[in-house]
Amino acid sequence: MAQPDILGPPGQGVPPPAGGMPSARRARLGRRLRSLAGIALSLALTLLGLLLVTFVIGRIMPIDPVLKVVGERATQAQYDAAYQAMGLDKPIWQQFLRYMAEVLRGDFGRSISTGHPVAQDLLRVFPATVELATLGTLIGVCVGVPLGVVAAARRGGWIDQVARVVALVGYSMPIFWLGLMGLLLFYGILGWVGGPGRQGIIYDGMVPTVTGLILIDSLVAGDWAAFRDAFSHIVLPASLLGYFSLAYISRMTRSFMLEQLSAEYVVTARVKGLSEGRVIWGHAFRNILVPLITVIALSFGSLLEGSVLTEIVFSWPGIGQYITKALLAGDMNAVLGGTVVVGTCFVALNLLSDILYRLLDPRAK
Amino acid sequence: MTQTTRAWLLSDAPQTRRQARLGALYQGWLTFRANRLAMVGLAILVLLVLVAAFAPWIAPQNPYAQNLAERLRPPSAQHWLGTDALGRDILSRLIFGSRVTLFIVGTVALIAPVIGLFVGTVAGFAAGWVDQVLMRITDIFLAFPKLILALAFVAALGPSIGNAVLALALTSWPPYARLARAETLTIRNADYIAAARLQGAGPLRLLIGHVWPLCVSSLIVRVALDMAGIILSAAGLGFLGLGAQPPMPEWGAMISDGRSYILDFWWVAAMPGMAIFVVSLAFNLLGDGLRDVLDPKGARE
Amino acid sequence: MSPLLSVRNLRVSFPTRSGMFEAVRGVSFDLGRERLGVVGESGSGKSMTGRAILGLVRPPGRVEAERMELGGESILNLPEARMRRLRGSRISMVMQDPKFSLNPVMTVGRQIMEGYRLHTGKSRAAARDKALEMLAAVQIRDPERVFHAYPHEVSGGMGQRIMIAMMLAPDPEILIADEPTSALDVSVRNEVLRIMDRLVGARGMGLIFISHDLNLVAQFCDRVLIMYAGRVVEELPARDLHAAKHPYTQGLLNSLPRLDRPVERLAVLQRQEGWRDALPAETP
Amino acid sequence: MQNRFPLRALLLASAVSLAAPMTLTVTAAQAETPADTLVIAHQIDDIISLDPGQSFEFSGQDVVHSLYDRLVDFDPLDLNAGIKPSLAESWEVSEDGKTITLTMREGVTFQSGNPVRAEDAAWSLQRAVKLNKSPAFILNQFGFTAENVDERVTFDGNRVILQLDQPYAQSFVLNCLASEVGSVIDKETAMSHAEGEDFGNAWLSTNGAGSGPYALGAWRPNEAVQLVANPDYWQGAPTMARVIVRHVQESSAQRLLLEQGDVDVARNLTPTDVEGVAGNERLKVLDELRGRILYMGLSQKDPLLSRPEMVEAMKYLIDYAGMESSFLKGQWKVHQNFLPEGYLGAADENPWSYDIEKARQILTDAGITSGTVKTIVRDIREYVDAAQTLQAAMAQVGLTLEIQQMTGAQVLDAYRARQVPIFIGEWGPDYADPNTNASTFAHNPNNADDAGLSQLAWRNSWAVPQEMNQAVEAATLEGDTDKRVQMYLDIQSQYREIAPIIPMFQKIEQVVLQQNVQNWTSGGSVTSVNYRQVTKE
Repeated sequence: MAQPDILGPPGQGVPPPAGGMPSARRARLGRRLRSLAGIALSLALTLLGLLLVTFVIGRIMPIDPVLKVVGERATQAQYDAAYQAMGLDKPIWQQFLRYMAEVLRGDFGRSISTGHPVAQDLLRVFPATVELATLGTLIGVCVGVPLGVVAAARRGGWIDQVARVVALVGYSMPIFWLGLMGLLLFYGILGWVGGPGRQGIIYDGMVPTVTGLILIDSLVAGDWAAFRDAFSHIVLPASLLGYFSLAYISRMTRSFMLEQLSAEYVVTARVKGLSEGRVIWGHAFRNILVPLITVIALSFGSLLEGSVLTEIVFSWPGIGQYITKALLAGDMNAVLGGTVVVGTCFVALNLLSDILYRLLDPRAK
Repeated sequence: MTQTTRAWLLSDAPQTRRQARLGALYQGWLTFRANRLAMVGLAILVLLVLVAAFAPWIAPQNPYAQNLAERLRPPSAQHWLGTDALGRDILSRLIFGSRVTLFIVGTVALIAPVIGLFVGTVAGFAAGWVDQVLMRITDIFLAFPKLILALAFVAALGPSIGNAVLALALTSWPPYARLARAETLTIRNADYIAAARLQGAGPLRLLIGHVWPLCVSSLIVRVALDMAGIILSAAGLGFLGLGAQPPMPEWGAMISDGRSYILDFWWVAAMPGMAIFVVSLAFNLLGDGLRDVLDPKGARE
Repeated sequence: MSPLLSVRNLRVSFPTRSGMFEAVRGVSFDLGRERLGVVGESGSGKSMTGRAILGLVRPPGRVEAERMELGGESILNLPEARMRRLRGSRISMVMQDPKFSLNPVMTVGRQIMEGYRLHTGKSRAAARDKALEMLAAVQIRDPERVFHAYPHEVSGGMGQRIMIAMMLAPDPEILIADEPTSALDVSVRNEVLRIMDRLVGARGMGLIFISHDLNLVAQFCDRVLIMYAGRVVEELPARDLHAAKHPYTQGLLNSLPRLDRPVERLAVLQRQEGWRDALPAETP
Repeated sequence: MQNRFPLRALLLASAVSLAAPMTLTVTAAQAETPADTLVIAHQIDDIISLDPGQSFEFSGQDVVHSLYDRLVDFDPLDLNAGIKPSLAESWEVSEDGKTITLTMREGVTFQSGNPVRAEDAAWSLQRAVKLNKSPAFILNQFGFTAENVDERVTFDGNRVILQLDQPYAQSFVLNCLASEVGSVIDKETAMSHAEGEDFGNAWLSTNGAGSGPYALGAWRPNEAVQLVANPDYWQGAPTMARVIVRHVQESSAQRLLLEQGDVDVARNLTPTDVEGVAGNERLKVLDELRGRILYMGLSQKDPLLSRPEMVEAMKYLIDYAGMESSFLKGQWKVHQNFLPEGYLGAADENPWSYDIEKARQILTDAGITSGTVKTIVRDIREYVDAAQTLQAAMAQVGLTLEIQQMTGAQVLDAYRARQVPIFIGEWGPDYADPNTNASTFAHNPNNADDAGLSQLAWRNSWAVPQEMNQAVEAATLEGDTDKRVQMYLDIQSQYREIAPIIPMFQKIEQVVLQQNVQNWTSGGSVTSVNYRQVTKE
């Protein structure tokens, strides 16, 4: 189970830079761009390292990809032929260079466990995960942030206690068990939501693929029935993931808010006679936006990894299941491709929250 | 506790370092004790430890004894929590399973934060290229899909509970490293570090004597909050068949066993599910309470 | 003429593990259109007195008094909504360190405009003009630029002037200045004080000047309250400070270095348990 | 039926409290699938390729079976009738038994519109041999190699001529031709998509080019396969215009879909779930005996397991009846012979039963009172449960069984490397002839580690006695079916006496369908699933 990580905002713990009059806005922008280039470089390095680690893991795994290709009944001759065809007889660094060259050309190779080109597989499975993760995060943010803010504002009050219990229960539930139970109740007994899978089976393949996100594709196609169907399928798993990220987001929001609410400028705002709502949302909340965005990005990122267990329970053809299956089959092309996509997203989210930090926080260098 | 000891502990003007330290601990305990939910968490965990320690005496039956004729029995006087697919007593398995859970939690809690503390403080303290290299490595591990990395480790090392725990530990250190680094950066330039340096303390001494103790409290909070995640991750590995090996009564594996019976024999999955839930919740409550006590951020208004 | 503010027997208390802790224990004073200094060590309850007047003591803290009137109207434990209407518009406060008391993510201009618009209901444009006017009034040379600046982009002295501009924009009757200069460099301290003094004087406001700096208060204020352990131990006109009777005040005075009366060693302040409960040396 | 706690009522009650946040959701009406569409829930994540020359997975062969026709085939409505003409109208065998000539049916076209020619049929077999993927060995048994197949498999007008290296039994050859690797591919279409020397393999892996009753609508791995009826099918257009196979991993999820009416057929329900739907009037359960054998292999490399007494004792330590009536209930039946019921010459004697005392006696007589053995089992519920049951039984006679769970790929790796002391798993026949199992269970011409073989006997390091090896080979050449049957019965009889590979159960596929689905067959023990005869009332 992928638990999101609680991380500080970028540059957390770095003392706020000493103020000084800006010489010119342009200079400030230039500095920002230059440091962004530095970040981009280190991100590229991270990605390269990620690939290398994945590649090495793939090679030390005691799972034989050749067997998956040639099958259980294969003779030694068939096996050897496939072994060479897959380039496994070459030294590992040569294999890696060859792989890198292909990746740079946009070719992730062919998956041996699905028989399809990895790129094509990823275009299919990743949108499924993105759709689920986005909706889940949306739910988590829409409920979690207000809950956290209110809990902090009413610290020690009953709302705080309820929020605490709600959040900690969300943290503590084995999500696969909750998923099974939810499916049984809302689908099996009540029939309120769609069953396992992204769509009702009769809608299968009825909506032309544009983005790969069925909710959007069905709207593009103007097919309301398909949209309703897709929505009824996604609502349960997304709520579960949403609950989970809600738990995380609300706890972090509360903690950030408490820190801000004890700040002097909050007293200033009160002295000015501002209403409590204005003090909280207009002043304190604005100050937690940056770390909060980082937290949300991280939570979103961890959902993008694909919540393998949720995907299994809901027969959701997402990237988590895809990578897991590929890994257990020794299908390294698919694992590498999947890791690149997930890693890139993670890195991109990091970059994004860094950029937002620079844009939103006037104190940023 | 007598009134005088209490007064001594709560004194505004402690006479010795020891009194100050004990006093701070006692103050923390009082804050913690006031948090009823956290106390519930602590009580559950103490209970868990006791159950694990006295499992052979508490368990009503042999957790491994099969009886195919008595399989999938609902909770009854004979089997309080029913029996599983091989007719084993679920309660007894849960009781023995608490040992496995404690083993997982204990091992991960011993390994991951220590790695993280070391990497993070060294990076933060050394700065420069050391910092760059260590943090890039940390980032790589962070960017890696976590369960996938754990899966890869387990697959590479062979499935067993020990390897699963090792894999979890090896994949969960990066957040600690980031946290420890951030803490170190705030401490590094503090005046008392400079003072210690002037007194001739070497970098290693500064690290161990001054930086580590200050990072520990926020790490402890994180660890307590993460334990629930660790239990759930271990259960997830068990769910995928890569954790504990049969017939070990690991809770996650028990849920996994029970899921094929979930529609008709709900207790087989629900009982271990409840156990995991209760213990995770206990850790979370404890962590949350500890955060109020130890984490300077967001505490006291 | 009735005083602007009249406080009788003000008590502020907080529950702690070892029972109720009384931060302020029966403080009484009247404030007219004058500069009233409140002096005491840290923990003497002087800041808490200021916050109690503004109704900023948050639960579980408790505020009690025989009387607390603003312009003859009781403001003791008013409902929050009514208190809010007073805050900022009739009583305001300047705090110690502009680095912390200004919102770091809001431009200076917006922060000034916010309170002004709230209490006057004026348009954006009018508020903007007022803000620029106030910035100019606190002797900021380039109000336009500072208006768009963020707090971290201005120096401490300028920050405190911004703070004053912000707090005085809605024209309050009373300004509580809580250690307004202790975070500032000595060089800018006097300048800030001068600006504040001029503005307060020109508007005929009442000023409560909270400080631990006896000399400063003596120079700057009309009247001084000396607080110790939550009580007013002595009250006297600033010019008579050297003639203070209470041993605590004398102690405070003696612990200050003086150029006109150099000593080998500064006296160490001696505290006596008895002062805690003694009545003020002079009741008004 | 056991006394159950009313979980559903309980959940329903708690639903009320949870109802508020869920009001967003769309209330789905009790669904029923369209009348002309067959919807199936199945685990189909094993499909790697849809190329008949490569596909060798259960689910893949299910798809291939519907996309293509073969020269000869089984009648889906009467599987026991044996091999029937299909694209080949008739066939004859030469005097010496080494040449088989098949005459093609006239007027049949591929889905592309191209006519089905003898050339296509011959090319399909040739390419399967040259491609040399997993299923190629089925054809290679007749002496074909990549080098000689162009001469051995030829066509002449509308006839396909096969020249064999031995006078194999006619049933053996035809059974092999009826397997999916014998599918007839549209040569023109396939070759137009060829890349290099792959004979269109890459393209055929994800596309269809056959004359079968269904065309491939879409295949999304681990997700779904969609088949669209071929309206011009030579045996008449199928009733079901669309067949959708949805990958659903969990049995409980399959069952929920079925109970909600969202699918017509669920193929992977666990015994408990099958039992759970037994009372549902809208559903019916279909038991179909399949060819898979659940067996236990005892590696003869292991010093303990290589002792004949140990092998003998192990046969009595398996709780056949207990497992059959509990976690294998309804889905596996006791079967202690390597030929599955339904195969030519399958024996039906099941001499062993669970008998701890007897096992103990055998072991004590042999002086074995303790020992530790390891088993590596795939992480499949039934296997793990079977291993645990065995573990408990062995403990009673002083033996320790260490269980190690692994993924399928890892277990297979270790097994092929001959490193699994006790193997518990399944074997599925590759084609409909008894030789498919005989040649793997009871044939091992070279027991050396580097022999590069993959027979089960070899994997268990069992040096099959020479006379048994010869008997297995001879049985493939026996033209007289009755004699051939007797030969296999004899082999199985001797096998039960000496073999360290213990067949335990035979698979029963329990398919649960909506009441209105008619004529379903999963392919019995001899072939794959057929959709073309399925109708809905």
